[in-house]
Amino acid sequence: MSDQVQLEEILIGSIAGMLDGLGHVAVGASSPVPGAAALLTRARSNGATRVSVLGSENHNFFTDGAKELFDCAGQGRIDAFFLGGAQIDGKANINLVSIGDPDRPKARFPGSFGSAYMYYVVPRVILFRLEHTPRTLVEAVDYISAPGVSEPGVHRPGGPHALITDRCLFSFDKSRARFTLASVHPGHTVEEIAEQTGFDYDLPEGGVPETAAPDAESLALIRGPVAQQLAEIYPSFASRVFGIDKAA
Amino acid sequence: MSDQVQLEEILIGSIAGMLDGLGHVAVGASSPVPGAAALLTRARSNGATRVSVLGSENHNFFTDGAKELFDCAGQGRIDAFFLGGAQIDGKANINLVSIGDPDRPKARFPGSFGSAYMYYVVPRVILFRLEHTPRTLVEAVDYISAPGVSEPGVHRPGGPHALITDRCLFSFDKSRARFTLASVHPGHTVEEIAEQTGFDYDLPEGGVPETAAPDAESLALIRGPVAQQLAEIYPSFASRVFGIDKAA
Amino acid sequence: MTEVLGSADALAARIPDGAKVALPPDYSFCANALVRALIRRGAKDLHLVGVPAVGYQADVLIGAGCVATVETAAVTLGEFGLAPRFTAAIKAGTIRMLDATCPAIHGGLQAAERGAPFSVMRGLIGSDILARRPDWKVIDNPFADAEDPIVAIPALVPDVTMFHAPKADRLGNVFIGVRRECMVMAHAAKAAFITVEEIVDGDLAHAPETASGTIPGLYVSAIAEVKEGAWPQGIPGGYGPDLAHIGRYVEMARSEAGFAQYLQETVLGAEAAE
Amino acid sequence: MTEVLGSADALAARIPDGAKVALPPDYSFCANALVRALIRRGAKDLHLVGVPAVGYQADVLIGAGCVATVETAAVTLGEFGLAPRFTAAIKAGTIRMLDATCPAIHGGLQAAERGAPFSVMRGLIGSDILARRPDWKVIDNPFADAEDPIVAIPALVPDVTMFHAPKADRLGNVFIGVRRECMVMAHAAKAAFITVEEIVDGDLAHAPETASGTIPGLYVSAIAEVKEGAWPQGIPGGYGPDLAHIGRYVEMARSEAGFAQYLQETVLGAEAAE
Repeated sequence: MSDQVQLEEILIGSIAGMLDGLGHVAVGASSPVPGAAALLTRARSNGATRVSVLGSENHNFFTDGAKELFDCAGQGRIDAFFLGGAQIDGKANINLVSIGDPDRPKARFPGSFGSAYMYYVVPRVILFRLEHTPRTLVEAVDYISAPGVSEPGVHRPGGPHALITDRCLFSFDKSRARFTLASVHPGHTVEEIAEQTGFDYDLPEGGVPETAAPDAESLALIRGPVAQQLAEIYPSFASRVFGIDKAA
Repeated sequence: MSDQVQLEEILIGSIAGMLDGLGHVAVGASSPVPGAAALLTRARSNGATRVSVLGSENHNFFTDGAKELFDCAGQGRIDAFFLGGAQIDGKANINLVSIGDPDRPKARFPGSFGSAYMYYVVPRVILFRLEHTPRTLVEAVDYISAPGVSEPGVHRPGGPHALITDRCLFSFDKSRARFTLASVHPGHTVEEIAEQTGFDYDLPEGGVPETAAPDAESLALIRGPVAQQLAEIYPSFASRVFGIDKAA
Repeated sequence: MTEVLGSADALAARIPDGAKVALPPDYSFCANALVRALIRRGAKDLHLVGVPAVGYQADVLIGAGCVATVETAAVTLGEFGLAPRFTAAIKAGTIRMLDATCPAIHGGLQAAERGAPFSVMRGLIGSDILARRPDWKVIDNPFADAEDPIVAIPALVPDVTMFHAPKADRLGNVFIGVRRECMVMAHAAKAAFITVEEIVDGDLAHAPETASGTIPGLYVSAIAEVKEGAWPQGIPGGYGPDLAHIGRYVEMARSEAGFAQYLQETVLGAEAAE
Repeated sequence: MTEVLGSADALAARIPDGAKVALPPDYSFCANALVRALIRRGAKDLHLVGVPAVGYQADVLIGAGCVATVETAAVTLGEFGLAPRFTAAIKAGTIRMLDATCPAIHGGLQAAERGAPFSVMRGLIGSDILARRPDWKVIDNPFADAEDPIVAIPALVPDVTMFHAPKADRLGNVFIGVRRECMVMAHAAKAAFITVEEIVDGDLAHAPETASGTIPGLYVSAIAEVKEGAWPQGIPGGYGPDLAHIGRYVEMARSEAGFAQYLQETVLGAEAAE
């Protein structure tokens, strides 16, 4: 680990900025960056924010089996959740299933997991996709695991709040079903985003800021207790990014 | 306890005769005679018949809370159950709620419990009512907690099989929605049943037999292990009928 | 985070008038100290939900004038028979009764637990229970080939779930063992106020011998340690019911005057102890 | 009564071709010895239901030609990525895929558990999951004032539930702790075949430290003691997964020939041991 702020740390800090003040943040399996952001939020809240990390023994208090995460979300007890997608399009539709004809696909992914429920009922869903290319951020997804917006009349208290990639952060306007480029990560440019994004999006008035790095206190928390907690859940990530081996 | 066969023992034996060969018999709270009959059936089956007695610690294996009895019945895993009624009518409608206008009743009883579900889904429901008078066995109940039969098109795999009282046993014909007097308990008469029953019923061809007393083996089981098991669940009943005090 | 309060009275202060309050059955975990505290604070217009039946708790609250509505499959004192203050109130027409059947209560709570607007259930059709519940609907089973009516029970979302459990930890995790109806009640409700015999060290939701029977603190608004908080009822696996007391209650509660004396002796003077 | 059998192969003999078989997710209790026994007995046309997702179990069964249909919210090997035999079968069109979303699987099982013909759930509307599931229906919420479409999921009744649990007793009671999806799977299914690390003395359904996490024998058709029956996956609270083995599996299973060799080495010659 170098002293320079790493991309992962910028992503963690940026996501945590969207979680501050929430009561309960849940993180799906295999999501080390969102997991770290949730743990950072908890650390900054002095424990007031609850965090549930699926697949963690220590940071998962559920006692009612695999259904409890979804029940809990349906009860309105989860304020933020994370989703990704093999493809994400300009209306925030996500595709976790396949490329091409679903019956004889060119590529097949694991499946939609709980997205077709969580995306509707969790108020603040943050889309997270590290590969930002025209292949992943597309005009229209080949398969809608879960739509970004719904028709009027469809019960939908939840939905997309933002999309964060390895290059930038987009905010999402549900009423217009469009993304706006909110900030560009250090080392990346507005022009590059335009080239690498397959869907149309808006630019804010007054120019696009650079994504802020975490402040010194947050960086210390990330590299200290958060990295230690992460090592239990995502040992290979914690080792690669923070040089920490899993605590015994 | 005298050496004479007691009414309760005749009832227990008669009910057990309707349970033999079943896989799982459930008994509601405060039902010592049906409970004893179920325990006798289990004893005669060498344990092949499972028995669940609500309110018992030893004879209740449920681990999923108060809903499990009903879930279990809905799954088709309960073969027989018992219901009563402040009133029972000739169509086997049962009333567990009130006499008179339900909004300002002359009498109010605890309520319908699970009857409005169990009566529909358990294949063999045995109605049990110790007070056999024109006041309890009526032409038409004042309030239908659960109907004896349902319209065609209503999903109803279960329903009434028989009605046993302190005077006699009626069988029930679902297709005709009528009771038939099946047997009269020792010491009672067909004429007395006619006087004491408020609803019309059929008489079998060839006369009404006397309800048989339990055979010697069954009587020994009732007075031995069944009475002992009963003392845990229904101590005052076991003490009164069998002179047994609750095991420590 | 779950609040840890000092008494049943402190919990009762957080249960507002008019609340829809879910209560467990007599054979489960009854928070009778909290019932007494609610009477002492003069709670009004409560809508009691017996899950799926209820007994002494409801009878005392009804007698004390705390209750506007009772929604349950049964009100019973078990082997002690009819609940006298409930029966008197029904005959006098002073409370609204929403008769149900056990699995309808469970189905409504499970819909709430799942965040679904309703559950469907078999049974009920042709009963007066259904006929007198315009808040329930009969719909067509969309999966049936022929006509197949089925009853839809709307989500039952209590404002408050209250019960008395054997133990909790300081994180607000509450152990309920096999009394799983208490877990569904906590999941389904907006708030859960729970008295416990004992507040223990450690983390019940992660200890292997307790985890599977523990409600996580996420669902628990506040707890208070109240020794023998179920009295005069018992707590399964702990102490038994005080049958002599309940017998005396049934005698006294036959009349309004007798019930008033019972309240005076048992509830109103008990503040210091609870 | 629950049968106590001598091996996973004896259990596999009771699971018929064409059965709808519910399997737990990788992080729960996977009966991999029973999976291998099913392959050895040449099981055909299984309809796998991943509750709510499934991984290695499904991939091996698909590769061995035992599977006609997969119904689940996801097939994944977690950090090892895509399930190779599943992916190949989907691309080749040799299995029928019924994509779902986690709470739809849970909702279908809960409907079966409750004896209800369906559950309703929020979400799904506007997704291709729903568009490609004609066996699901959109109905009107009868409790809404305005138009309010909602998805009805039919009861999901597995013919067989199978998993590997830490322990059972001789009465057929099976301890599953907080892995409650295994209890719902057992309640919902017509039969449950369960391997356990250990068959113990006593009555798990009545011992206070196990009762709340125990499935009563009523729901359990047969059990067999199979040490390390989850291998190469782990068992939560017991041993961990054999990551080296799973890594090697993923490599070998990239090709049909490699998978055939894997089967030969790991499954077909293992009969004596299981």
